[in-house]
Amino acid sequence: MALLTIEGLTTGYGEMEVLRSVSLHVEQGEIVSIIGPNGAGKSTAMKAAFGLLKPWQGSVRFGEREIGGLAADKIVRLGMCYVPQTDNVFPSLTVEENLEMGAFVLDGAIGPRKERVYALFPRLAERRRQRAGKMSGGERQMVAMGRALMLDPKLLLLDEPSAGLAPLLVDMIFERIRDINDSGVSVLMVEQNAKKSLELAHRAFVLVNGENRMDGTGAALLADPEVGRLFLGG
Amino acid sequence: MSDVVLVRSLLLAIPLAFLATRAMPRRLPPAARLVLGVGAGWLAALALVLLVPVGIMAYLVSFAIVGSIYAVIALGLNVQWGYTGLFNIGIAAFFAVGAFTSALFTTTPPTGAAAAFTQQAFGLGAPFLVGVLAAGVAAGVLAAVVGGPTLRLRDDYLAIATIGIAELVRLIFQNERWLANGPQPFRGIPQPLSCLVRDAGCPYLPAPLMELFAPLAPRDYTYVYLAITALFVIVTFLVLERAIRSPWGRLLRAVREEEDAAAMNGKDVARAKLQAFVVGAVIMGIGGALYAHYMVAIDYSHFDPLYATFIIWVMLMLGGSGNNRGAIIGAFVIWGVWTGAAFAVDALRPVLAAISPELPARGPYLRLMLIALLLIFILLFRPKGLIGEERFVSRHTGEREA
Amino acid sequence: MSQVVSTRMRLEERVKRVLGSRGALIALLALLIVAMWLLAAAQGIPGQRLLSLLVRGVMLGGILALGAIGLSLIFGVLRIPNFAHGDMMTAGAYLALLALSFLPLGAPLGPFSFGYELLVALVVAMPLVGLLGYTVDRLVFRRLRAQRSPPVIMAMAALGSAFLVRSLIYLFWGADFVFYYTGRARPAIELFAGIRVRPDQLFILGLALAMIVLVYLLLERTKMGKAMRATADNPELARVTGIDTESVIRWTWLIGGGLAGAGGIMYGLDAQLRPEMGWWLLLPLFAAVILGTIGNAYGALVGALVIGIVWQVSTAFLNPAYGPGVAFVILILVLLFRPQGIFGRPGGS
Amino acid sequence: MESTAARRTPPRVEADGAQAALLRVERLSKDFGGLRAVANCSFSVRAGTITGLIGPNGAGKSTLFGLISGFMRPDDGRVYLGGEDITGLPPHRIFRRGLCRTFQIPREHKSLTVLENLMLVPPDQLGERFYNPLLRPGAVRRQERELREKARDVLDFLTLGHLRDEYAGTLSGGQKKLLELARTLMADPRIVLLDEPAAGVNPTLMGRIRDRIVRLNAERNITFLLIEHDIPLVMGLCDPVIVMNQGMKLAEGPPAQVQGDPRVLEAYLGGQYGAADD
Repeated sequence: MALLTIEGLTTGYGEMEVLRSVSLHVEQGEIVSIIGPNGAGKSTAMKAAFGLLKPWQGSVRFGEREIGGLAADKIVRLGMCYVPQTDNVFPSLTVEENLEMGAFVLDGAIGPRKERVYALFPRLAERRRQRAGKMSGGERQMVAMGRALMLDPKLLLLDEPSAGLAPLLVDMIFERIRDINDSGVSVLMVEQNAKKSLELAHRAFVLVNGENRMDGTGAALLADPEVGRLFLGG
Repeated sequence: MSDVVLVRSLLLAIPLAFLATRAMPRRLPPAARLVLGVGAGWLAALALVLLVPVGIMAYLVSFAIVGSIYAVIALGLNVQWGYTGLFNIGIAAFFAVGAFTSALFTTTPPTGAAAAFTQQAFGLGAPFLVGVLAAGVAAGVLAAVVGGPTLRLRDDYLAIATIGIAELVRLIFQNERWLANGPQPFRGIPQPLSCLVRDAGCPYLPAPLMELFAPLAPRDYTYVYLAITALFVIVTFLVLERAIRSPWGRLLRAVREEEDAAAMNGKDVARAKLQAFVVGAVIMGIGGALYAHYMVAIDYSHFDPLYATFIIWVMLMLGGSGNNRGAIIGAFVIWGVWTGAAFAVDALRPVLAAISPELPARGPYLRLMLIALLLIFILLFRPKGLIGEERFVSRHTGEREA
Repeated sequence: MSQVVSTRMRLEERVKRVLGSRGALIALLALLIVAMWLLAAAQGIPGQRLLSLLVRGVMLGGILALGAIGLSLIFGVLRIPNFAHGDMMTAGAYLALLALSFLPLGAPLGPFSFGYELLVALVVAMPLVGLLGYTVDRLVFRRLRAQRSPPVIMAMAALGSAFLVRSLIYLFWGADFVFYYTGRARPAIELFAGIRVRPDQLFILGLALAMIVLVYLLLERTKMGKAMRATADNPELARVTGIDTESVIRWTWLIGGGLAGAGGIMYGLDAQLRPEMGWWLLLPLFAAVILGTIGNAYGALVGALVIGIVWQVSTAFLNPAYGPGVAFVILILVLLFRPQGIFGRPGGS
Repeated sequence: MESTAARRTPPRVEADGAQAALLRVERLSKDFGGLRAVANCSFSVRAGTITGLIGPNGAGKSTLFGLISGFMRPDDGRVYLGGEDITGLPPHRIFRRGLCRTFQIPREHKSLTVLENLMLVPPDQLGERFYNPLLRPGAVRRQERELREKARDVLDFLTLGHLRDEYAGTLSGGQKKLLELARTLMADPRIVLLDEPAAGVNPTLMGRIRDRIVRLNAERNITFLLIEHDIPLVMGLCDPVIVMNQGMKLAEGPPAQVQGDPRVLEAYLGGQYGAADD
């Protein structure tokens, strides 16, 4: 059974329709990428997947449960965590406090979970007492991802994890995503950086103008010249 | 019909005729509306004066005077909040400055023994209208001083700064004896046109006109003053209606709704806000002057945040912000609720006394509670007030097509 | 030509930047205090008296801080400019008075003017004020939040609540001022070097500091405190992270209200209780919050101390009634030069 | 590469092609709490062109618009309009020098009618002073009549005429985009900055917007600088096209050249995607 299933989803902001009958799904253990030119509705799809937008039509299911429009803290408890694209850390909290906030819904001790995140991102361990607002873009992205991992989610949603990062850092972040996946977490990500994300992803969906355009394995899409054409309209 | 009834009804006809004219059906030609409205208003005034007992009528007239003064101030607030979205909770400052300025301009400094009891910075003995003008100017200048540093910033900063200026103004009038008699009441503020009701008459009015008012006795002065305040309400209303339907009003509403877009369309947002803030404050100052000349004696305690700020907010919010008619209606309704509640509390005295012996004396505070609850209910359940904002394309386009 | 224009602008921009810097604001405030001190000295006011005023200013600052910290938290976490905060302080003072009426009168504790019963009243009244704030939130602000009302409407609702609370106080206790302990003598004692203060004032200062330390521990060490700071930073992110925003709201009111209640009681103990006292304190509170940057609890403490000191020292040469006016002057200076406050980032609010 | 070159040569007012450069941005930078949104960005827009500004999400395009039009202050760098330094001026003063912008998400005045939205725009209206409608009603009325005529022309030109008396808040997303464009035309601008004019607009309306931009450029000599995500639209409409990535200019040139530039493909797709294909 699929971990996350989006079927025939139509939604948008206010009166503006952004997604039209979009379908996609994530299986246990997969990295799935959503790519597409700017303005294709990728981030909107992500928000809808996390229940931030109510479906106008269609459904969003996590496991068997319908989650469209469910409160965020409930969804988090189900095992799905979300890393927004921008403003994704609490700037006046330290790195450690940011991580603790990720585990807010838990009652017990969270020390081991923190250590696991630090093991994944040693850089954060060095700076655990630093305020997140004073960190660089790449470090912030690590803080944000680490915070989402504190709950040990089944599925991690990443909205453009590489946006605005220097190439070296992009590579590093993508390696971490692979590590996260290796540890058993499924990943659904939206990416501008199509090449890299296709290399990483098991499967991918291409959205154009708020509609499904193509889908397939990462390797197949990577080899398809049509994808490049979609992006630059050549 | 006695002469005095006729003269009273003529004075009373001023506000009533205006109301009746506005109420006439739109399809009638303007001239007909005017004639019919004035006729109907005068007849209504006549009926009131003839049929309502004198004591009750005197009460109603003084009620209407205070209601009109509040209406003027609510109109000023409507410019600031209703059209421009400026949150001024220091209305009392402009109200008080207007009242004391007009008082200082129109009185003469006491001499002899009286000087020991009353101190004032100056007294020009100027005519009423000069006092009103000075009140408007003083309140406007104060608004410019407060608005200058704060209107560029977030909305709530203006609110905080206006609380501050209201407090400061109250403190100054409370503590500075030399300025306007400090904590003691400032007395002897002249009543405009009171000569009409006195035997000596007004030297500057032509004899035939004096003849007309001859039947009035001093206790009829409230009718005269009601005519004056009604004229101020009418003029303020007409001026604002005109201004608000002009490009100026369009600019204010644009700034209220989308500041950035207005700035991007070349509008100096801070200056537009300052204009609205100052114009509103000038009107509030004029309202203060009307209040001073009605009360004859004023002191700082008249301008506490409850009577001079809070109640006016409730008036505007009830009537409907962004609507001048709403501001006037709200002023009278809330003033009616406020005074009516006094009767209710009086009637409830035995009940209150049964609950606690001290409660009857504190009955007035029940009214405060009522008004506060009313504001919260309006905000929660009817944020647009009784009548919402009107839709208008600038009147100066001359375009009135279907 | 255009180069000339550009250098002139650069100078202008540079001047603006310097004037708007944190250092400039601190220097301005320091200058203000020094100027006041000199003014007082020029009028022949002895240094001892000024020192006493300074100590009292710190104490007043402590009281103000109790109100300002809560106001800043509510402003930052809930985005409500809480114009009812002053009246919540008043409510605290009167609720303590109510509690006192149920308690047997004990002997004064040591040099203080009050007995153990005031401490009990304090412990009773503080959570009640917090509850009052939370109740208003449930009945009024929650609905406005659901309607996505702008902060100005929140502010107006807060103003309505302020008058509602005050009307209740008037109804129960009347308009006259009262004391916790009518007729009890409150002599000042000499601390050292001729500085005279009342023991009560030292107690107030100590209590205020203790509570501020507690708030610090709460914000820094507890999960809820961290969640409050997180929500103040970014409410949207707090929500998607799974932070229970409803309990953050509840705790913000409980803490903010409790502190306000304590502040009101302390103010009542130092001076007297009046239904309008909270309204008079509102302006200094807001001035302290803006001076210390909205949403920053520690900034509110600094702001409150500055305003308390300036207020008290100004009484050396100014009619003491003008205290709130002094706060107004500081507020305007801050808004003119650095509206984001001491601890704010440029451009942010 | 460009940026290192710019760093080496000090900025000079009389740089290459300065006569024709209507808008020039020099080494502009803006940080948001540690994140560098615009980094040492330099380029110029020649008068009479329709210049496209493209780049991946987060490249800093909208921030750049904010810096140019005065909504944000740059941390460093200068902006020149027609040779004059406009850095740090407030938006309304930049507007008065002939630079208009639109917003990505339209910001119409909701409770003003469409006509009023337009009539609001022209600067220095007599009636904007409180006293003039009272003291000089005739002159105000005359001016209003002129403005109304002009607004009607603009609305008809942009096919919004039938919506004249509707509240702007009731328009559809695409109509609001047109309204944004319409408002800029009320000011006779020298240069218009369009932020994603085609986003959320249906194809019919999009064609119309595109056609109107071309006509305005040809007939009224209005220069356009537009951010757009719809690459085909940009490639068909704009020349030159400037590509931004990571807060700075990555490439500039005619659409065909930019489209074939491997660096551009790389910026958009990551890695050597395009090169591997050929």
